[in-house]
Amino acid sequence: MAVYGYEEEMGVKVKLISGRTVAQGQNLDNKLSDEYFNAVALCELSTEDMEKIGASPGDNVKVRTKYGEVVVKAKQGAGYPEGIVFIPMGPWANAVTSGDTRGAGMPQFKGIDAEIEKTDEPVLNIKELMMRYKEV
Amino acid sequence: MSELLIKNGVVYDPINGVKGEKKDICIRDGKVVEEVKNPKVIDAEGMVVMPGGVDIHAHIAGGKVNAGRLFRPEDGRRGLRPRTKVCMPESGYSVPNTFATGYRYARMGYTFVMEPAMPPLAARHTHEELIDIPILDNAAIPLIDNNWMTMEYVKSGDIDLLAAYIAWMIRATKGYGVKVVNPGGTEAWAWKKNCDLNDAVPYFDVTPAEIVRALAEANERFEMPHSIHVHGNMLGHPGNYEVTLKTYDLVKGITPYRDRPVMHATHTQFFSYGGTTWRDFESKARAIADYVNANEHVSIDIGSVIIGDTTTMTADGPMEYSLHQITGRKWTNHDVELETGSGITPFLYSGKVSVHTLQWAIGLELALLTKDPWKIALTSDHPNAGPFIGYPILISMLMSKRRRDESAKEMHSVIFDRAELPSIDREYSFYEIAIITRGMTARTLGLHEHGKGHLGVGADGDVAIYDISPEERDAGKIQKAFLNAKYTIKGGEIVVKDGEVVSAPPGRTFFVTPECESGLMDEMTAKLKEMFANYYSVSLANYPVQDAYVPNPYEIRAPWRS
Amino acid sequence: MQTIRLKLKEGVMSGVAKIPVIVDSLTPDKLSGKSEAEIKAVKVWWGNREENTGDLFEVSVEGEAGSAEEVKVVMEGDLTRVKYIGAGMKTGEIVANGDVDMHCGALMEGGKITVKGNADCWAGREMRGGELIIEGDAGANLCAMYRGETTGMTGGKVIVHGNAGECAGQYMAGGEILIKGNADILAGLNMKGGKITIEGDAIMPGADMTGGEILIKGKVEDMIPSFKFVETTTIEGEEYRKYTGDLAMTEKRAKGVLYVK
Amino acid sequence: MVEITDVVCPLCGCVCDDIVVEVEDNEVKKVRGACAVGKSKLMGHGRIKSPAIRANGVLKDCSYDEAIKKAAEILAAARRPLLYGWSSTVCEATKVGVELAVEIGAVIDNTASVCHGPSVLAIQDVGLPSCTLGEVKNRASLVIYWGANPTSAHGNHMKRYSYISKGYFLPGGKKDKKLVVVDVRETKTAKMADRFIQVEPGKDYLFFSALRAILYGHEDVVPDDVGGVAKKELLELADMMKETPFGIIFFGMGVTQSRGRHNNIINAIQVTRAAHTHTKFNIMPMRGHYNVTGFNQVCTWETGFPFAVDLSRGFAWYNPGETAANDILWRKECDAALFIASDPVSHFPADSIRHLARIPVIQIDPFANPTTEFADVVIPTAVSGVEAEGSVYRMDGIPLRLRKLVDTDYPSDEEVLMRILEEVRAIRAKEGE
Repeated sequence: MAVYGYEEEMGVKVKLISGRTVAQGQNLDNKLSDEYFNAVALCELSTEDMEKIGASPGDNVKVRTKYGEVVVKAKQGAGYPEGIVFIPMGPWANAVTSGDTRGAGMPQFKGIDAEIEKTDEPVLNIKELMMRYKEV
Repeated sequence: MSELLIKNGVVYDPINGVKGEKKDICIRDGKVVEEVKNPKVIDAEGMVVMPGGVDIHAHIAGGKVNAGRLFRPEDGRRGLRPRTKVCMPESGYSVPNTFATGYRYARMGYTFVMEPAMPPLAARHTHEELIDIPILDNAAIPLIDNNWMTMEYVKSGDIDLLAAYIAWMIRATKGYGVKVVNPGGTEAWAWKKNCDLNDAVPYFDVTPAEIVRALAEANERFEMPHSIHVHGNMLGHPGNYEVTLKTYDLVKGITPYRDRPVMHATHTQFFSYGGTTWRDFESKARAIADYVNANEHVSIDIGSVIIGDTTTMTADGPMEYSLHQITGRKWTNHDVELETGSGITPFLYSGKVSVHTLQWAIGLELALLTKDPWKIALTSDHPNAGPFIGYPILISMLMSKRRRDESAKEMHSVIFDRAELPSIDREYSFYEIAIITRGMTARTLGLHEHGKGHLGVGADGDVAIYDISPEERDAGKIQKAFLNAKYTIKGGEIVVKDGEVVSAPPGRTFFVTPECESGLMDEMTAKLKEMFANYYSVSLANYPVQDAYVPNPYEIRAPWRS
Repeated sequence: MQTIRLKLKEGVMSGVAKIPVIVDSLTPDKLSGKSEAEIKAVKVWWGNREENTGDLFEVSVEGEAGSAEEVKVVMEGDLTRVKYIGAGMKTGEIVANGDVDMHCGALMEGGKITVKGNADCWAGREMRGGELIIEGDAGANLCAMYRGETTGMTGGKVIVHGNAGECAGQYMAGGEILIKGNADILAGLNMKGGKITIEGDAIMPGADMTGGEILIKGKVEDMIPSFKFVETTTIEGEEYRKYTGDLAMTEKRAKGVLYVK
Repeated sequence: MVEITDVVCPLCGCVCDDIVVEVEDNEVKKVRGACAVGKSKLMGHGRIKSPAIRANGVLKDCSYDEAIKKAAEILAAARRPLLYGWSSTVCEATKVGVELAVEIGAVIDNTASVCHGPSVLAIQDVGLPSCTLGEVKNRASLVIYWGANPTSAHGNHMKRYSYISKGYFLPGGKKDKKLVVVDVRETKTAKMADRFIQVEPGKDYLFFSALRAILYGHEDVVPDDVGGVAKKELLELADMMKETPFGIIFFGMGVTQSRGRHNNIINAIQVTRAAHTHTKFNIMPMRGHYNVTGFNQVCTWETGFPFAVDLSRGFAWYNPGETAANDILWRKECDAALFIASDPVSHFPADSIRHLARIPVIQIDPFANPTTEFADVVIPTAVSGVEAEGSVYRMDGIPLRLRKLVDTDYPSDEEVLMRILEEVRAIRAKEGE
């Protein structure tokens, strides 16, 4: 898997946050289902950011951080200021966060520097995503 | 059939009037018996033998104790001890983990501890921790004084309905009696206010004095083993001894159901202060002791200071806040809806500080000036004035004037100006120590009728054997002996040998079931349902403590006194 | 002079899991006067089991020492999961050749530790005296307190040639820290005494300070908004803005001093 | 059909205990009074059918005896085992967990370490002026949600306990109250607020410091803009806080998981203390799982420390940052892991979970999830609060007892752990011979 080393310029710079949603919560015991995939493998962004990367709701978006990259579905987010994107907490958000807790026991799940761009690459399903971890 | 014979020991069993006699103790199947046939034998030649210790007041379990542990990892690291074949790991000094609590008390020869402040809404929590305290038999007293229901009945003057509420509450919490902590003041604290004895509680139109008197009356409606257990108003305030004496006077004339006081006033050291500010602060132990000497309706425990760092915790929220403001140290507060509150803050008692020095002197003065040891118990209000592991220090102080003098010299010179301690010559005997750590406490709690605190035939086979000569007066040796018992026997089983825990059976939980007329209970319950439906955040159905939380129960029934 | 070489055996860290080794028993004062065989028998924790030093380390001893002061312990091999190097040491010298794990020099009272690489979190935690030199980067909580305590480093001197992680010098009460690189967020948090010098940049330094002094030669990002500007002053020929704070701790307690360019 | 009232909800830290459930044919058919998420939990999902052991990369069904024996062998052999999860199970299971951790010299940690662990660290620095939720319901005329979005995560929180509920001193409910929301985005909760304050990501710390300075009377030093918030807004918020007779801050992972982490919470608590010099002010973490608090309680009274406890040396060593689950995994320290009632593979960063592909993993859970993909031993259990009873602690520390609503053949978490512990002891005894 490619690890972004700031050597190449990519899409639009944003801050990535993650958190709970109702649909995510409803499928906590149901994670291997399509419902969970649909609830969590997505990225909510503002109209402005959507325009900047030339995407429409339903398009695939690649989110890349220092720690990795992941492809998720773009979703129109209500209430987001420009420059903040949200992926519901779960495996897709975690694909681009770091486990280094820097002496606190808690990784930083919110406010991660990220870049986003529209992509034609597919959104990996949960098993495919898991396979990726097993390879490394 | 298991049998144990403790022979040749010098026995101090105050409840049975045994004052240091060479006497054998026989135990069969956990109980003291006349004789045994084929026992395991412990030779206690030249050693001091006492009933297992009974602590009348120590905060060992429940929400605020655990909040104290949780927010003090720095205290946790001060008591680390690895697991052994029979013991779980220990941690903590002033707020030890549950396992350490059981082991350390057992090492000191104690076999019963009263948790004196159980918030009813969180009673399950207290019981869950009690289950995890090995060895010790235990009980917990629910807080019933700042409750809205209590105040409404105090206001309407309906003592019988108040008694019904008490009965319901003690049963719902699997509790042991009625605890009072800063009556009215804790409710006022929900608005960041406090109450003196005769102030009206905000919105409730009753005074703390009325609450105390009404609860004492209601408590005596039943054959309750224990009196009301009172932490009054204005704890820790200079000049509070007058409030203290007025509080004692409130219950004078109420007839107790049996030969015991009507009020147990706890950790009296914190209530025996003279002066008007911390600057002219002085000891008023003499005034308190004089009152206790002259009256029969009040018993006290000393709440004596142990120099060093500790964790203070009480349902008296405003008191903890003022302490936190003095020290600037971390502070946790937890107000409990419709019932009570709590505050917790670490505190360092230093012999270099005048106020602390006087506090230290006051606790000891109370013990030394109260003539009849049957009226006074040894406590440190663990962990408020210091952790229980410091009891052996207190015992050595009470038994040795020389040790007190040596300590006084090391402390702030204020002790020679504003305390009486340096001029008191009295020294406690082993017999008197046995009274204030066993006999008095068991009797005041009514536990002597249930096998605790004595070694008469039929008593629980709870015995402490200290490796010390009855003639010994050396304070250092006394302290060492009481810290690590040669043997502690619990229900006939050796749990400590040579200061080490060798077995850790579970303890039992004692609780009282007050029996109330059904008519009164129904009338009270109608009101209670309303309270739950509108103001509590839990359902009435989920409130009472289920039997699962008292796996080793010992029930004491308290019939209604007609 | 005596040199004790302790080289971590390759097998110790070659498994799938890198299980930490705890070596606070291997300080100059504790090893002083011991023969090679005795050193090999000193116990160290490796995970949940105690092992002989000789089973985990190649041990060699050169020279003689009249006292612990003359003992130098040289640690080699993969030390990235070797914790508590020099913890609690009172005298003598330790040189660690490579990156070291957490708690290096924790509770150190005297002597000197040189880390020829990076040191992970809690280096110099609750340090009381002595000298700790980290030639690479330091992790988070450099010279800080233990959880719940209100005193971190009280004495001694620490030099970090690289960058320092979050909360360097938290609750520091005395001693000196020199960070030649950048400091991550909240350097000098709750500081109450001593001095921190940061030659590079810092983020939110000095929050909740009640005493002590922090000097930042580089840029400051996200200055804490509750500091009070006092005056402009010159230090070593450079102009600095002097602030006192942190007023978020109340005025009575806001006795910390922050120098910012 | 049987109607069961006063059911205790096993979903989030609200632990609502007024749910009504209808059971027919030993199945939950209807749920009333729960939020959407709680209802979904009570209604149930597809289950792991059988214990299984992985062989040649594939999970193969086996008996409970075999799975438990295998799990015990893995744990007894491990030099640095990790026992993690515990937030969606009952305290009785946690107690056995601690005993197991002591027996095998493990590190034991719960999901607090990726949720409100930072809040615990903060409490250890400054304490926590707080109260039970009923106090909020009866008294709080100012409710502040900070980095918390209860409409998504704690569906009934506002209705039962805070802004929307009626109380003794606030009989008018929300008419008598003010709601303030501070967040980096305008959430659904924010849309309901009387006042929404939008702060830049990672700038909460600055905001708190400024607010404290203002509450202590030093507004003069505060700059015009703090973390993207105008000073005027800060001053107005401070006034609202000073004027209410009883205020409360509820904070969520918006503050615990962003830059500053536990230090943000220290600062939030310090804000509460500063406000408390003017009036009664409280603060409470919005704990996520229904018993994440319970694990912390049990672990504290049993070991002295609330989570991330390393028992490898026989005594308890507590140091999140070193001994929390993410630390152990990211640093590749553990050589075996047991996960119970949690799904770290979904909720830990990728570079923490990669290590799991290389070590033996045991999973105890009613439901299959991504962690199952990494598990070498899978042991299904009863669903606590539906099929098994036990103690749980609400976000405000109030203990409640989960009910058993339907019968099951699945063993409880406690039972499975007890059997593993006994098996481990048997192995140890044999080794000792």
